[in-house]
Amino acid sequence: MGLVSWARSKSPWIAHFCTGSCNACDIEILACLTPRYDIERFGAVLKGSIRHADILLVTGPVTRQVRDRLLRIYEQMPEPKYVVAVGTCATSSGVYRGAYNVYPGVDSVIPVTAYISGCPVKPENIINGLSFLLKKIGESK
Amino acid sequence: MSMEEEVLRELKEAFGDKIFEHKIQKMRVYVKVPIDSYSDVIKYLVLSKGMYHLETITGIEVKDGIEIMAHLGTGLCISVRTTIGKETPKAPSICDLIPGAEFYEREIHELLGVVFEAHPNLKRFVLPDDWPEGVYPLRRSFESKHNAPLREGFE
Amino acid sequence: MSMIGELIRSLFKKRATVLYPEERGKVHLPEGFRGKLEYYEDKCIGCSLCFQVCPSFAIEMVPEDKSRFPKNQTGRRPIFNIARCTYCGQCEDICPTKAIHLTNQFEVIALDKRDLMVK
Amino acid sequence: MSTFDVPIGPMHPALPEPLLLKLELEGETVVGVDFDVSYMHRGIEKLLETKTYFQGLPLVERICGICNAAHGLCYTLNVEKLYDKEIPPRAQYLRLVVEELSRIHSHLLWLGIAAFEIGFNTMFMYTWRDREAVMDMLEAITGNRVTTEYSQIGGVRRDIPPNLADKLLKTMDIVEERTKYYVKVALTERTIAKRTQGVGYLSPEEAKATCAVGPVLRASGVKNDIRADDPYAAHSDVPFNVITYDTCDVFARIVVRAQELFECVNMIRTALKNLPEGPYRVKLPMKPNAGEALTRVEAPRGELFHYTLSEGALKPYRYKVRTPTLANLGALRAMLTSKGRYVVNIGDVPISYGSIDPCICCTARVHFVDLKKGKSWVWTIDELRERSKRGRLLP
Amino acid sequence: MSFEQYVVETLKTVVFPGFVFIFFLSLFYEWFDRKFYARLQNRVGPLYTGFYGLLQPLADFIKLLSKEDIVPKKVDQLLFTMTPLFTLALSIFATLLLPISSNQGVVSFNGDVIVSILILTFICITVFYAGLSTYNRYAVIGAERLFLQMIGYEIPLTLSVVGVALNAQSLLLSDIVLSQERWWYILGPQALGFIVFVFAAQAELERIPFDLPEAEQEIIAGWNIDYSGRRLAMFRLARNIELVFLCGLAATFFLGGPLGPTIEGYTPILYTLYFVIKSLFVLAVLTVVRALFARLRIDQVESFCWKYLLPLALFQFVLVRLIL
Ligand code: SF4
Ligand code: SF4
Ligand code: SF4
Ligand code: SF4
Ligand code: SF4
Ligand code: SF4
Ligand code: SF4
Ligand code: SF4
Repeated sequence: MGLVSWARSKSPWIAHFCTGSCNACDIEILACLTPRYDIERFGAVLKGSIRHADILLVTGPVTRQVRDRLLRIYEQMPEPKYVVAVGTCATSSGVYRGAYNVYPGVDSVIPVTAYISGCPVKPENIINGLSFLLKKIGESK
Repeated sequence: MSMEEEVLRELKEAFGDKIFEHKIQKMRVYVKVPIDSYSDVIKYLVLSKGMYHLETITGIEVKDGIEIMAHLGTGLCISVRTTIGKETPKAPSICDLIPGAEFYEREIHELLGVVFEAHPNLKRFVLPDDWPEGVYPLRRSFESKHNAPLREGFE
Repeated sequence: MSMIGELIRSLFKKRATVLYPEERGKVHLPEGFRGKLEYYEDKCIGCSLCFQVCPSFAIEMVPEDKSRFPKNQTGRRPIFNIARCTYCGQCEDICPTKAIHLTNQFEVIALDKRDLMVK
Repeated sequence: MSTFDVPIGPMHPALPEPLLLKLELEGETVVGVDFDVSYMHRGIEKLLETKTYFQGLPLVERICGICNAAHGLCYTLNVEKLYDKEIPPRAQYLRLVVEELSRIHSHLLWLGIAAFEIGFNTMFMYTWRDREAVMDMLEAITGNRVTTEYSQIGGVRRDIPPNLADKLLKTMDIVEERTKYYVKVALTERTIAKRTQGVGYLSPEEAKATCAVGPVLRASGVKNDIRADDPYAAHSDVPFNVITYDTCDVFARIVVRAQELFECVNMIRTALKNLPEGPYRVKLPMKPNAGEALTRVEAPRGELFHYTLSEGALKPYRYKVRTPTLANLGALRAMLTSKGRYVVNIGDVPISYGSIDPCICCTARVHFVDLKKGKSWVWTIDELRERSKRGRLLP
Repeated sequence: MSFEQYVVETLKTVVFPGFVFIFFLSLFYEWFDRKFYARLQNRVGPLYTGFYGLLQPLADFIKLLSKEDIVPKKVDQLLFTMTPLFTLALSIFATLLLPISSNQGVVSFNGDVIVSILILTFICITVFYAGLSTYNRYAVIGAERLFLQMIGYEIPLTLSVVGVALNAQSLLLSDIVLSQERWWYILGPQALGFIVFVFAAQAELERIPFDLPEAEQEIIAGWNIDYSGRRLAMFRLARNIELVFLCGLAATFFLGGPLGPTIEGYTPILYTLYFVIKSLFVLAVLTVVRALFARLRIDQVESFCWKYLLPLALFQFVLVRLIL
């Protein structure tokens, strides 16, 4: 475990992008910041600017209009970057499957590193997914 | 006489046989009027009956055209419906009477292609920027083309 | 300034945080939590009601060898794609033989979403 | 001074959902605003026409996650009108309990978000910490913290057993006590008052004209609550007060929501005390009768409107949803436009926007943000898709 | 200067109490700030990075250094590259003025009081240009706010320091430190100055209630929205060092700097200890202020500065005059 990958795995800065979700997953992500869950324990901070972020949490099926912005935001993220699909509808468009204005999930637009399933995701599961991802990052060379 | 019947009676007094269809449910009154008295009826309800609150406007494609239905009122809800032709659907805008109608009319304009005359701002509202002109997702014909039931296998 | 009392009090209060990965036992998990579903193939009669009621196409009916499960009348049984499941519990609700149960398993993550299948 | 546009959103930390507000500025003063809601439009109304009534329920609950209890309730009440069946009174009471509980969760959430909007992070943390008690109760009653799936066509999904009811009552005591504290803070903290009084002003006339709903309308002094005007679940049997306040600004919206919390607590107590005996669910057939139905429910953000037209088939012919946020957009525009002596500062935008408690999920979404170009290489979509299918992006 | 002296001076500048010491101190202060803030909010804050998350700021720093550094096309290349360096250099230089291990800073000359205040202004100006150079709308708004805010707090800040200097009858930091050997000093009129200084420092550091230049909910990340990777790391480090500097300055001006009871032979170590403890106290006050308030609006910041801070600073000034 090199110094750099150690630092990366200990300092995940998060940006959150909602691509047409129902809000439930968004508020659960927000709940992760609050005292009961407190993901700052892992060094995670919610960042407003995508340029500062390492991990992009995407909620929601990708709607037609959001698609291009999602791509743009993804391109603006500095490497190394990870995308986490939070919730069923980000994973596979879930309950919105078949609607005329949505794509079937985030991975049909940008590459996704990890999927966190749930509708909405329980905050513990977000933490679980995040710490799993961080462990993986830390283990990579 | 119940409240619903009372309102219906007054409407009939004011507009006579312009009200050519009506239906009553608990706390709900549905009346059908021809397109040219649509805004008059709403004006009457807003100005004389004080039903300032517009719930929303529903647009439905029915067999012989497109139906526009304005739902008014806070407790008792009066729905004023009217049918317009499918080819060049046009309806009078009620924004001057109820400014809050703006967004509802824009939505119907986009999703069903109804043109509201004298609407202040009939711009794109809900559909994405790259949505093709002249395709109206809530039309029945759209369903057959784009929205076939999706039962593909798991990828 | 009106929160100063609360601030000072919380300095001496026990932290509200549940250190989740370590203190997993303290996670609030009530009975009837709707988590990842479980499927008991020996109870299933293959009626496909669950398939009809699922809102998000998470259930697919596949052919089944009848001789293995005598209860299964139709020779078809459901498989579940958790990647699409919205955890609504409609299938559990409608299943006449309780062959589906939503467990309290909430930790459902994957690096590849094809791993998210219940067969 | 020339104006320049600042698009806020859709990727903006203050907006829980992508909505584009295009602001026209003169210096720090907002002189105009335009919306673009297409970011969130998913085509749910069309999708509902392809789902059976039973499949539609989980979808409707996911129009908007925070007031999903209201959406689900409105949907089931609406569809039940198409059957000629009596719904057991116990179910109605239980529905009321869960609806009010989710209103508490929503208002507390909003209080936190509003504090967050004005940079009061500590208050955000505290309200959300105390909200967890309510979330735990929702989880225990319905099986999920947020999306309830509680109200079903024909009744409710589960009963509330007596031991859970006791726990719920205890939680209500905590909520009441904490709410008292937050109301005290909100009313006495100078920085909050400074940021909210006189901000986001909406006169009663404007509120009526723009057809605002819910706490926004009530904070402008208009007494309007669908629970009182057109009672649906057990609201005709459970007494409550309609809260109004007359300063018409963001501060008034805080007060109204905070006072409503006390009403919710009392309603839950009364409902649990008078819970009628009997079944909590009747099974209804998959196919309702032909006809039409219209239902309104007071969601936490205001009046929610559902209309359905049935031809007697398995699936609805048309299902119309009008969500409270869409109804409040006109009011928001009125709040955000400087006129005469009323000046809107750019710093007031998030809190004004937040004060309608926006949920654009069902409104389609408006607008987008102009972030700068990144590096010049781009992966093609196919490349990306390929990569993501492989699933392994980690080195 | 003899060779030995030369080596000692260099070590002083580079290692202790110079760059290296300040670097680690600044990381430690950030950790303290975050942890204490979390504690006030009933959370735990960073926990898994090192002992109680002590290495968290270091991990952040290394990670940012190792990240891709994006230079958007439309920015002013020169300013975009230079401003992070300038900001960092200025803040490091500033800390050399602080009396840490003795009653004198590494650099000390007559008038260093004025220079220390001047540097704060310079930092502000470089940051302003850092925002402008990106031509991003949010960044420009952030930069403008920064400037407006500076106009507000600069004068009360200076006035509160003038009161102190007047009392010590000197513009030398070490004299100011020595003049505070009377312990009751902090309870005098300088208490007022301390309050003014704390709020001004909060504004200088862009922390709630004065975090308008980077208010996340309004203008995303404000002036630093376009910076990423190394440049962002530099800005963050500069911010942290500035935090040390301001806390240290407050301790120097109002709490007697590194002074305290000493034991023969251990003076530098004890002095350093006193300095750290005193400035941590200041930091704790700053953190409580951060947790206690909501963000003000820009016009309210101005009126707060002019209506409350300035009269307070003036009052303190007059008091000092009267006592003298
Ligand atoms: S996964 Fe479910 S709860 Fe989460 S955003 Fe999507 S629909 Fe909403
Ligand atoms: S209950 Fe019987 S008839 Fe109905 S779908 Fe199931 S197997 Fe078929
Ligand atoms: S829980 Fe709901 S979404 Fe999941 S498989 Fe069952 S019916 Fe489908
Ligand atoms: S509803 Fe139950 S019995 Fe019927 S197919 Fe599904 S799992 Fe099997
Ligand atoms: S969509 Fe909303 S919540 Fe998501 S990143 Fe954008 S502003 Fe934040
Ligand atoms: S409710 Fe609004 S967002 Fe949802 S489908 Fe209808 S128009 Fe679109
Ligand atoms: S108002 Fe907000 S919380 Fe409620 S359904 Fe809409 S988006 Fe969700
Ligand atoms: S207004 Fe729309 S987005 Fe908001 S909660 Fe209601 S349905 Fe959801």
